[in-house]
Amino acid sequence: MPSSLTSFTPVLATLVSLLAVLPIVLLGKRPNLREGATFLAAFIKFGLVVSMLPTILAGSTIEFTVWKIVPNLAIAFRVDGLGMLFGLVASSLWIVTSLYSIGYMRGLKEHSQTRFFTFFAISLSATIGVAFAANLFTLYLFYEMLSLATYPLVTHHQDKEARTGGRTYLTYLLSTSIGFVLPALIFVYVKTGSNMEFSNSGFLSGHITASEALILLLLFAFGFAKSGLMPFHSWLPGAMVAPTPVSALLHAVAVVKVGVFCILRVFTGVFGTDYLQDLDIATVVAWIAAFTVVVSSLIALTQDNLKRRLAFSTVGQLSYIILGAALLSDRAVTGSMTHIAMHAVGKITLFMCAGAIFVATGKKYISQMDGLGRKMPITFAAFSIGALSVIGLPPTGGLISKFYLVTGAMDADQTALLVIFLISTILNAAYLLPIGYRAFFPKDAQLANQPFSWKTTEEANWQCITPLSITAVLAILLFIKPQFLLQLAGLMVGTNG
Amino acid sequence: MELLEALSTKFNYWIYIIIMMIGLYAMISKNNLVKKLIGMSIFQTAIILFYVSIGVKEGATIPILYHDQVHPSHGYSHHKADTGHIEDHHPSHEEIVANLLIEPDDFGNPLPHVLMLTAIVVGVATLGVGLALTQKIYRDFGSIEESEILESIKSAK
Amino acid sequence: MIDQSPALILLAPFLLAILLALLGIKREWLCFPLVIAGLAISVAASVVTLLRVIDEGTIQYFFGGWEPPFGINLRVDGLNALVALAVSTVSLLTAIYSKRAVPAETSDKVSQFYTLYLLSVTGLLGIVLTGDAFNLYVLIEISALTSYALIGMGSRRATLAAYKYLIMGTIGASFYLLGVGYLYIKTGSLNMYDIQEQIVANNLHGSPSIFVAFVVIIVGVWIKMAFFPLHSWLPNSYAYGPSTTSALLGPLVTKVMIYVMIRMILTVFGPEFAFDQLDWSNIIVWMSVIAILAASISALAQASLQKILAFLIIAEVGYMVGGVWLADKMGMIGSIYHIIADAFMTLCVFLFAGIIFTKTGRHDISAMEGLFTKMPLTMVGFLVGAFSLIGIPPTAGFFSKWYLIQGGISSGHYEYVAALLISSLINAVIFFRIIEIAYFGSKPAEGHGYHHNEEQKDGTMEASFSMLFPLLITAAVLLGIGLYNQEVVEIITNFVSQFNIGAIIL
Amino acid sequence: MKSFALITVILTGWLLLSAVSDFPSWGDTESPANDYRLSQHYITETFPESSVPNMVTAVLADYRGYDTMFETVVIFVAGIAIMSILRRKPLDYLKDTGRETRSYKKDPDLIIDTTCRLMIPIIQLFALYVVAHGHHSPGGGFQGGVIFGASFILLALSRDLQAAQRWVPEKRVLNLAGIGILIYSGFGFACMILGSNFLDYEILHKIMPATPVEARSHSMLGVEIGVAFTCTAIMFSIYSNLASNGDMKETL
Repeated sequence: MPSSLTSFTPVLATLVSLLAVLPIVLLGKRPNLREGATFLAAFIKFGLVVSMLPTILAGSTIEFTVWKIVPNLAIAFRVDGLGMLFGLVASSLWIVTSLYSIGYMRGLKEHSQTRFFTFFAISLSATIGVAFAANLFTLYLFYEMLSLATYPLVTHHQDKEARTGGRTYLTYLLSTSIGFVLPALIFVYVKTGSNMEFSNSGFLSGHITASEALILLLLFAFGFAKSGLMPFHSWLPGAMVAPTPVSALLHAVAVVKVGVFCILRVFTGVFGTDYLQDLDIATVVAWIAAFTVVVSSLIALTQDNLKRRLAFSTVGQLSYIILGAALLSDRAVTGSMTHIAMHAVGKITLFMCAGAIFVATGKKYISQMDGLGRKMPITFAAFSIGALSVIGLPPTGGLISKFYLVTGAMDADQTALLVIFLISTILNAAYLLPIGYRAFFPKDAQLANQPFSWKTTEEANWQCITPLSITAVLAILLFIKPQFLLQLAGLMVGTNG
Repeated sequence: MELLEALSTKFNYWIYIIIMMIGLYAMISKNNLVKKLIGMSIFQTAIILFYVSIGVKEGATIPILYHDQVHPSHGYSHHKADTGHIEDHHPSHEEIVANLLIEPDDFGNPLPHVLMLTAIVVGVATLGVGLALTQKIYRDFGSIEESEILESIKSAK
Repeated sequence: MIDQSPALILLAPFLLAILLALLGIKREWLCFPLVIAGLAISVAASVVTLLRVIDEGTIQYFFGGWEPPFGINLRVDGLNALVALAVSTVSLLTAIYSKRAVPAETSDKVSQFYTLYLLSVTGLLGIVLTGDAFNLYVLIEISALTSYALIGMGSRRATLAAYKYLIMGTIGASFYLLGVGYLYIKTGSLNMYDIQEQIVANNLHGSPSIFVAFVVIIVGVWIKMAFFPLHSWLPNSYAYGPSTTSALLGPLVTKVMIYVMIRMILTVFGPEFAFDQLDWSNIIVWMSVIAILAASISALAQASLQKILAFLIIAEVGYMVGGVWLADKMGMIGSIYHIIADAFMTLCVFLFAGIIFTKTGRHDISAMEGLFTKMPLTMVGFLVGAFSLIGIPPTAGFFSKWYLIQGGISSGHYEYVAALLISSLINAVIFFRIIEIAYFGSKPAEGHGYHHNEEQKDGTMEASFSMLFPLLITAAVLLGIGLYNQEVVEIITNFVSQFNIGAIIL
Repeated sequence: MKSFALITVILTGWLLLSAVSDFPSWGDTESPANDYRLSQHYITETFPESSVPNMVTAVLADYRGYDTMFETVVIFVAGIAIMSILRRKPLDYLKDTGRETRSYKKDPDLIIDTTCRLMIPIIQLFALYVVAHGHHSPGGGFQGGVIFGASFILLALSRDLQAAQRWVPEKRVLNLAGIGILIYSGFGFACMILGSNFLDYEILHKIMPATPVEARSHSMLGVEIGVAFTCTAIMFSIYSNLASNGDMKETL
């Protein structure tokens, strides 16, 4: 283990958005100042996370123990490669999403905006808390906090649909976390008697029997239902009733990524890949994930509602990450870690585009979008780039992670799973590419023959367009310069990919 | 034979249990609220009987010292006769205690009596409150038959 | 005065109850300050006592200067110092809440109500502190008699409920008394500690009398704590009584009785007898599993908030009985911690129910429509209580579940773990149903947007300060003893490790 | 319900009977309850320690005085509880109703009236004797108080409630009951103030013309008087509330 520093920075990075709640609530009546507070907090948070990057890249970790809460168990923070990677993604995208949500919320004149930004900030704290958690207990704490803080966001509209969606959302998330994770957590605690601190080689080895390990693994995999592993995925499409910025940040990035992040942590930090390899039980999870990948891609093909199609795409993409982790080969794990970042950037672009389309035209369904590319060229250009990244085609970052995943599958000698990867990539392409294509080249001859001119465009307001352009560019940048991500992931698997 | 002996030497326990069960049966099965309270009283009285019978000692009297133990005028007057202060002398507490001879087996066990004084008081209090509640129930529902009251609650719904 | 602190805990409310009875009839305004004064002294004395216990270990206080077994003593160790503090704090908070509720709900009987209130608290505190088995009975009866009256002052249905409570309560208390008699007949002593010494010295563990005494006492206490299926008196009593009564009795009576059970098992009979020799863990843990599930499901079926809460109390009783009978150190610690945590979380939700009732005059959960905008602070308090009952970190309820589940796993009672988790989920359903109604309104608007809110923004109808303050304090306490649970658990652990229970401790 | 009750009763009875064989025989002087140092101590040491020959009184008012205080409270609670449960209208005991409404329900029966007139003072005198002589003979505060209360009940029975209320109007009842407990606990608090434990009467010799041992004896008399106050008041109160269904006008 390389050196470790003690520093308050990770705590601060977690708390900063929580502290921002106070000014946000107090400034509720003055929207500009309120949003100023949101931005300030977002930038400070990003700054704090970035400030830790050099230390982490140098191979050390940053730790801080807040206080002991249960015998031998503390609320503690520890920043390592994986946490850093996820923290970077979440905090950087928060800035972009903040801008976007201001545009979206004001564009649609939504009600209760103060509440919206308040819980937005709380959710971010929880996300970073999960990223920097040092042990399973702290992880669980922030995981639950995130479930509850996002509930008001999901049900923001407070109508019948939101009520049903919110109910599904909480039912799935709470019942799995209380029903599966909590007992698993306490079981681990009882069996090891340790502080459950994550380590690169895991800490479970030698404390439990093989059958207990399998049960635990499944409890964790299904318990962190935010990862959308089937059959506990249906909250995700249901939660799409939320306003689009919420879907974008939380359901494409924060919430679902927290789910897969937790599973990655369990695989690498709790069990340890070597131990799992010895036990030979990860294949079960791998096949469940593979099943999810294929089925969700097929479902996505049938969806006409754009946000729902993206949601099912997310379910599939998340399972890539789980699948990568379950393959246990170094390269696959690296791939799944980097895929967190790549998919986040790609998917958030797609969601923000969906939102921008809704703000500008009020259209939700793909069938209505024929020829829309001519009216909203920037949006659809960004959409196409995002789609490429999600599919894993150049010149986007998605290619990098996909490459690692596929080669990782070869390393693990899992030819069947390799085939799954390839099939699903084709499916991805099948449900994403036509949208952009038909927007620019509609079948309808009349639409197709309309001459294009910048003057006739009807883009959404600038607050919406800017962020999605930024993320689209980011997706391309990550293709050109993915090294630091790979380096962070490499810290976790022991190779310098 | 053994059973007979047990019955003859331990009859007090049998009696208390039988009485107690009569009370308990009334408390559970009676439909009339006042009868339940009567059952409760029987039930509590049985416990009092049990306690008091614990404290019984063969050949012992009530747990109050004999008068001449506490006022040992005779014993003292002989002793002090030559000084000529027979009439006036009131022996001090210490003197009495010094000469006090108490045979524990002479006196009944005082503790169960004390305890049962409490239990009696509690019984009275509970019975009183129970009767007050019954009166109020009668006032509100016009009946003290449990089934009729439940019926009227149901029909009111 | 420091030496007197254990006695002052219960004598302060006692003395003020009497003064209140004498002075308060004509001067109604005097009642409330007197109640607060008495309970505040009690809380202060409890704090002092707890600190002393942490410092010096077990404290004894001899009434009349007679050492046990001849006289009656208070015997304060880590367990009852904590419980006493919880009891006095809960009653103080409820008293603050009652400032407006009591005159509204029991007009012209204010002074009687408060007299009974203080005496009830005295009884409960006495139960917790005493070291004498018979004295415990007397105090049980005091708290019971006052409860019957406090409940009977409520609505029409409350009288009937109080009657039922009286019959059941008397059976329970009499069983306890009988058990003490059985102990007395074999040991000749009434002091709890002395009884234990006599049992060990005379090797009475195999004696049928001690066995019957144990059964009778435990069953008696079960009746008093409403352990399923002996619970039938509880739901109506708490649902129809005045709201202050529910807020006082709901959190306290059952918890104090669980304390009595633990005290009997650990101090009087000894864990070796109760757990190892009898070996009933399996049966009783299964009983508690059934209790938890049955009560939770019954709670789910109720429409009135007070009734929901009443059934939740029964479920929580199941938690603690099960936790104790896991015969495991962690289970015991969890149960004791849960006594304290549960007192506050039940208080929290009962205070909420009381506030809603005062504001809307209704008990059913549809009364909670749109409360998030109308009473935001009240809802914050309620949320903390609800989260604690569900068991969401970092509230106290999460940690008590944590310890209980830990006990369940380390003693191998997985059925108990499952029951706890299922009941957590049922609680989640119950409370999110309420939260949904409060958030969406009972009939949510069709289609997009719920702009109703914005218009009513200024129309808040927050409860008065005297009602809101205790609610928020309770919520803060829940978070506090959640986050600092280690301090609390340390005291409990010190207490529990004197005894030889089950598995090793971490 | 009946069969359920039967099963419960049989089970409970069987359980209780199962221990009978383990119990000492009737009147066994060697039984643990009678032979243990606790009982022995009360019998042999009561007089030396408190100069009271009646052990029951001494155990009641001194060794277990704390219990007895709460016993008094039980009575007090019962009185208040019954009052608060039954009373419908605003409490009108604040008005001194006795004197004005002194109208008899019916003409008093000559024989009954005269007999009671003769009996009541004697009963009351005897009650006082029972209270005061509780140290030396069977008796004490509870017994005396109940007898005293009974004298008022007899009055109410022989004439009507109003007549008895003239002597003990409700306001006075409550005050008497409260004062009774105040007397009892006053002894306790006085000990506390003087620096000893609650109800440790010995310390009271500082403010009493008595030796420490006598102080115990005198204080016992004091607390018994307190008990008698409460008992008297509450016994009558329970009767009058229950008999008039809580409105204090006519008896049932």
